[in-house]
Amino acid sequence: MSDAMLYALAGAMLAGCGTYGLLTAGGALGRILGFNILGGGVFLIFGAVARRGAGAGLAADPVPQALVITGIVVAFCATALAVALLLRLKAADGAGEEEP
Amino acid sequence: MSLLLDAVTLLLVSAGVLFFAAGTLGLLRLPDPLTRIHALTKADNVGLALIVLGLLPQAGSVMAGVKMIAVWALAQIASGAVSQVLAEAATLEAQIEATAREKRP
Amino acid sequence: MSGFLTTPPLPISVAPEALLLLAIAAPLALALAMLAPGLRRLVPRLLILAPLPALVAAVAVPRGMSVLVAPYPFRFTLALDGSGALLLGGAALLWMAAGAYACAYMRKDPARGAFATWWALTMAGSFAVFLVADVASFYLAYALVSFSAFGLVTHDDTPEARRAGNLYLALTVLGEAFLIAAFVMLASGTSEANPLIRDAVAALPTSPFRSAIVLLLLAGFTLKMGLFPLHVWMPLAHAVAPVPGSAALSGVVVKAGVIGLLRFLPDGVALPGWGEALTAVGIFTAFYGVALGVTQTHPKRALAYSTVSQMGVVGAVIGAALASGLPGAFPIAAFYAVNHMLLKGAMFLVAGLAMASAPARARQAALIAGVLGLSLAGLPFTGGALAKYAIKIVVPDGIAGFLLTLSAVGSALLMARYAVLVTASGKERQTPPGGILLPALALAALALAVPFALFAPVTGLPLAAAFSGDALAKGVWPVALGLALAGLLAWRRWPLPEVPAGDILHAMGPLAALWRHTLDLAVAADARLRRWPVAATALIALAALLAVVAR
Amino acid sequence: MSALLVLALTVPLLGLVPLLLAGPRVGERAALAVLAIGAGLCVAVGVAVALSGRALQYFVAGLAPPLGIGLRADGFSAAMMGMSALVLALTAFYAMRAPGAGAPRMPPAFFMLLLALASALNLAFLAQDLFTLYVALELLTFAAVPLVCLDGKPGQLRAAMTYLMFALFGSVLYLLGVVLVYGQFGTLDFARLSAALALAPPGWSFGAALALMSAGLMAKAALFPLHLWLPPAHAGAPPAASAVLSAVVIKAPLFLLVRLWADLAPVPMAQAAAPVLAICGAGAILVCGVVALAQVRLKLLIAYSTAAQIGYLGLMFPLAAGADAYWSALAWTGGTLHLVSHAFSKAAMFMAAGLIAEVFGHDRLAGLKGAARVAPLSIAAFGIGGLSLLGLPPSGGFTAKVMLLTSALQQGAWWIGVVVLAGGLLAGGYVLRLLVLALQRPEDGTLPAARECGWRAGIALALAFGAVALGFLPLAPLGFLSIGRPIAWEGLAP
Amino acid sequence: MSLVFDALAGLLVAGAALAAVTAAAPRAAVIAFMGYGVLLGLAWARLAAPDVALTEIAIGSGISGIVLLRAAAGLPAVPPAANRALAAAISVAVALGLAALVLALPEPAPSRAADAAAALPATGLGNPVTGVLLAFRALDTLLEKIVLLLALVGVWALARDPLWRGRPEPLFAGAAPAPSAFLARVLVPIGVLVGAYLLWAGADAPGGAFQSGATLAAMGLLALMAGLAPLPRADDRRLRLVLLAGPFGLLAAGFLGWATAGAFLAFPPGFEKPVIKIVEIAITASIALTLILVVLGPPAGEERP
Repeated sequence: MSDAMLYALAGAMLAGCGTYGLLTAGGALGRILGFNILGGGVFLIFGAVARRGAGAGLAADPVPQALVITGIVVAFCATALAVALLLRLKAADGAGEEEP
Repeated sequence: MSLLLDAVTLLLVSAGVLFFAAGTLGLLRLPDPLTRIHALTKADNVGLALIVLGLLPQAGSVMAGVKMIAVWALAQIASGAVSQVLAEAATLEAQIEATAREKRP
Repeated sequence: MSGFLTTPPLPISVAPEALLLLAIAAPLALALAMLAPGLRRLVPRLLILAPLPALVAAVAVPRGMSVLVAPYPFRFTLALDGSGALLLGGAALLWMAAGAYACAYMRKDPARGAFATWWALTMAGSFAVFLVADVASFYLAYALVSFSAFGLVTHDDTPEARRAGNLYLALTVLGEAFLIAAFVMLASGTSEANPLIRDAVAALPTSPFRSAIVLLLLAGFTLKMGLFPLHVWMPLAHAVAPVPGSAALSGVVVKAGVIGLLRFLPDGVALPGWGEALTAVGIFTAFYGVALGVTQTHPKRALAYSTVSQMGVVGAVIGAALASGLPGAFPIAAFYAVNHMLLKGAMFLVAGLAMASAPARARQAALIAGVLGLSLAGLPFTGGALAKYAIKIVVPDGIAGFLLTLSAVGSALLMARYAVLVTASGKERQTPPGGILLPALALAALALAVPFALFAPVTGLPLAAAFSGDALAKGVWPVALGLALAGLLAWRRWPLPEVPAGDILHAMGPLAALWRHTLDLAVAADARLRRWPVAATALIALAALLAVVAR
Repeated sequence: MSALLVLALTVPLLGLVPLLLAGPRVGERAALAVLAIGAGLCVAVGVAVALSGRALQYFVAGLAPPLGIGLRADGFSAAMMGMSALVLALTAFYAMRAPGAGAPRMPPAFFMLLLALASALNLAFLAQDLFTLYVALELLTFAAVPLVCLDGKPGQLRAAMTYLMFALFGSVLYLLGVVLVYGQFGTLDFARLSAALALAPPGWSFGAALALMSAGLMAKAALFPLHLWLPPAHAGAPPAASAVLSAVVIKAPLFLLVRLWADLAPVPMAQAAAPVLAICGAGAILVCGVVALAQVRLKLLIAYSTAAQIGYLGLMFPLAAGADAYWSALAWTGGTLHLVSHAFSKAAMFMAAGLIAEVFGHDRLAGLKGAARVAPLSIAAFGIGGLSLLGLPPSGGFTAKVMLLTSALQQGAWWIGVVVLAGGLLAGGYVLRLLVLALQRPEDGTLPAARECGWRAGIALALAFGAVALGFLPLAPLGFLSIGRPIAWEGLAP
Repeated sequence: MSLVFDALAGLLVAGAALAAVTAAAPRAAVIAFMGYGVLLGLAWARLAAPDVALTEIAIGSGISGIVLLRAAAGLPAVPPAANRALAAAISVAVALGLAALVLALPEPAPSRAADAAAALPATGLGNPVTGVLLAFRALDTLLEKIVLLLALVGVWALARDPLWRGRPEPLFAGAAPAPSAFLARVLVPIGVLVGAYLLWAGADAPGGAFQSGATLAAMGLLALMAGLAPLPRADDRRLRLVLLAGPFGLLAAGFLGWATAGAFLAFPPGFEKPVIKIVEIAITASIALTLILVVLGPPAGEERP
């Protein structure tokens, strides 16, 4: 059981937490957090895959790591857009809560 | 020689960990925000200092040691300033809630 | 076999192919001309001339001629065969007379532009339905005539018209679904993607989907013809439409169903079981139409039920031809249909004439109506008698033959009722506008005369045969019996309670309730599915399901 | 020729510069010009593919996969690129301010988002790398979500929030699938993956990865039962935006779904999974079709119609993965034709609905009586577009319906035929509903004084006739769509 | 021994995530989320991915944290959902399924490390991750810059003034608290120095445009929060030029590479390093500015006189 696999399992646990957040969140903020944590879990699995792919003098496969960096930035953009929407919604009708 | 250094490290780091535990205990048990901030900044800073000191001998190169000290310095500045801002915010929020409670009979 | 069906009597200068295309293009051009504001005033007047090319084509173009209008991938082809020519000619005459009538009838109507557009489109669709020879174009023509007829039905925009229009549309879309399914199965029998109807029908008897195809074809076309139980829309629609519209609907649009059966059912090849079924439904509808028509209190609704009944007779004739596999029986059914087309159109116009004139003038109109009614009922020495005699060739004197003659009693009774209603319908004080008198009379004359011209070419028998001793005897007693019954009922002040139009429709209350229930069910299910937790769970469940399935 | 692919991606982005730096009027015109050039490029790609008979391919930065990213345009993607470029260009023209009018009709943000959509769509159709497709899907979502709430009303904002969150949930699942694929094969390139899959039949874990990616794509395409965000989002958005959203934005995830199951997955796996997609499709057609009939607002009716029409693509999967090559190709052509003709007719219907709402001031169906007299061109556009959905000849919808029916019939999938017919019936219901109301005269006889804007109704009509023109395609599998399948890089050892 | 540490780190991260997800008060959830972000950075460091660790902490938890804290302010606590047990069961199933999938990964892990290592010298870069980001998969990076720009356009599209005039809403009412001004005066210069170093070192050591951009953005936000700098106007042309510098700078480099090296987004042979450096500077500037503006929110329109 290499350390990469441990973090992959941690990633799976994060995905579980993220799914729980997405399923049970009443408001938009909970869902944003759930999405981020689920994304974090997926990226962690990708990091473990990269670590398992070490070789040719590199401690880890650089391609997944580059993809994860791009993914994190994209996930941040999504969070920022969602929060901007949430703030505007809060300003527009006073209560931040909404029913789907 | 390295045996002595290891012993020093072990001693200092465990002391540091003790301080961190105290700080965390304070965070959980103390009643209001101000006391909690107090516990955190005091205990954790000392704990961090002890750990950094404990790890200095283990540091591979001088630069690594300087970096660790820089980290500690940064933590000091940050926690100092941030704790005051937090304190102000906490008192402000307490006042708002107090006035709000008076309005509601 | 019959001259008229093979060689054209009149040599003409215009190339036959162009004439076929012009027959459809002329009314279409009129409909498009409505878009140009300049031409808008002209179009209502041109409506009378639009059917001219179709009439000339019906009379002059040699039978069996087919023209490929568009190249390979579409194979949009037109063709003229015996039945097609008969129906095309009759339709052209009816469209001209009704067009003239409409021109005068609509002079003061603000929405005459819209009416003219729907009129031209329905006319184009009706001519196309009789002419097209490939499956996809038939579906297009059938859709054109069905959907543009909606414009005629809902012209008056009264609440009843709207209800009738919605029902008509719903059943039309249902009919289209039946037909597209049947056509796809038919086309799959041939290698072509869009085969000629002739080739597709040739492959029908041996097709693995034969029973499904025939069932869907019958369902689709009898819905348009108005056979029981799919007739519910006809009494509602034909009654609310303006008089010329009703004439066109009852006369021509209904015949789209007839030509559909004639084109898509094999001529001369027996289809066991289906022929008898169609005959049975046809005969039942014939009696059913009469039974309900007699109770009506408005001449147009009585005529609508008469159409249901007569279409039942045509259905029975086609069914008999299918059962026996007698070749060449279809033109006779077409001949009977043309006779009905002209008579029914004339009756609607005469009824309209009566309704628009003073009681005195209405009584004179009732006389003409009576004559037309007798012809429809098959009184000897009338066009109707020729038609009734012609169908005797196809339906020999078995049970079906006897029942058909019995139905003549019913139609005589119904025609008497219609004549009585027409006499009572003259409510206006001033004389009717001149423009509607002439077309009504002209069409009445044509309706009585045309069968005489067509009888010999269609049946190949001399006219005398129809007027021989025993033919006269067989023809006269049903009409006499019918009139006697009518006299009896008239003496007892027509005690029959009026059955609301669309009869079994009101029995379909629970069906409408069922539909509302499904509507609510779907909306509730959709609302539940669109709650976030449910949708998120569905997403994960779907991922899991796909993972399990995709081994 | 393969340079066209790079230009198709990058040219729309160039329009962002004038929009951000120059004033709104110059920006609008520049955006329209750039979108027109983009449309020209996409058509050029289609022509190049058709003439050469082979797919165009381009390795970005000169690096071949697996390290580099490849772009590839085969017949299927060229058709989709052409469709989306045309709809986007016409929508930009529809949303332009009237010549000489003072205030702009749509804010500059609309045109920026449209340009980003154009680039994202072309990328989704061209990219051969699964992660680049992930970034393309995200770009698409970030361009589409603000379109929904351009007017800033609370209802729109709520719809945009739900759309964004559910789309993000979907794209994370897609990304999870991509990660697992990379973990198993070490490459994300379509051609190399299908080559690797051809060598050794994949285990259950590849099936799970494909399932996760498909679920993510279905969430972003709002295929039933995941359609919670589509009706409020597409109905709430301004008309030009909802036209683009319904016509092209949801087509990219559907396109990728077809790519995954028809080009990547081995045939037995595709045949095993196809029934699930077909059942979702049937659910979409039936449930959303019936719910569309129950709507009281026009734009919600059209939005539910979109949710229903997507279902036809779901039905395509079992037919396209069938054993018989000819009938599978026919179903493939039918499905693609339906995608394209639905795009044209739906864009026309939403634009028409927008114009009608402008004239009447609202889009409650009950209050739209007499629309044919006040907005004849819009009603004509709505009607012609609607008839294509109904599947009446001559229209793309009819040809697609006949192809799907024939393929279903020949492959014995009876229930798919029945669902296609039922879909036609329901489509008849919700399309003819407005047409019937438009022909009726309002009870109180009062018609709004305003008249429809002629040239914008003309654009809607042009789109509707685009759907009709597709009806003249022959009822046989289109050779153009099978160019470049199965996917492989030329000049590269697999 | 390190396995135990990794296992503990993994559990710690999962615990923090669970806290963030199950917290009732929104602010508590966001704070737990920020803690989770830092712990995740630790996990990335353990996975021999320093670049990713930097990005995760700087962007994933740092700036995301600020954004989420602003969102959490004033949100009422949300009552827990009714079907939590079912959701928990589903989540556990998802986690177990994923664990099974991860354990089923093939043993000789397929990897592109060899290809990357072989192709790296040609780009003149030392850091393989930067090599992949800027040389081998430059299209992804270009698109990611467009995504960033589009996120800003999306945020600004929510502004009430369609022409995007004026400054964003102030971060808080009243004057900035004194201690944060002190903190800003001390930290900002150091932060800028660290950002510059990250950018410069990125070619051969962990670092690069993203990480330095994020650090510079953090410093900018700190200065704004401390009131040391005025809120930027959205319609300031220079500001928009910097915004466009990143994406369109890379695009221009791509076309330049096309002209010189024959392939779009390739780099002129022999001049890879300088061109990449210039492009990286442009990218860093636009990332920093975009992140700041995205956090600040849409412009509030012309100041009412």
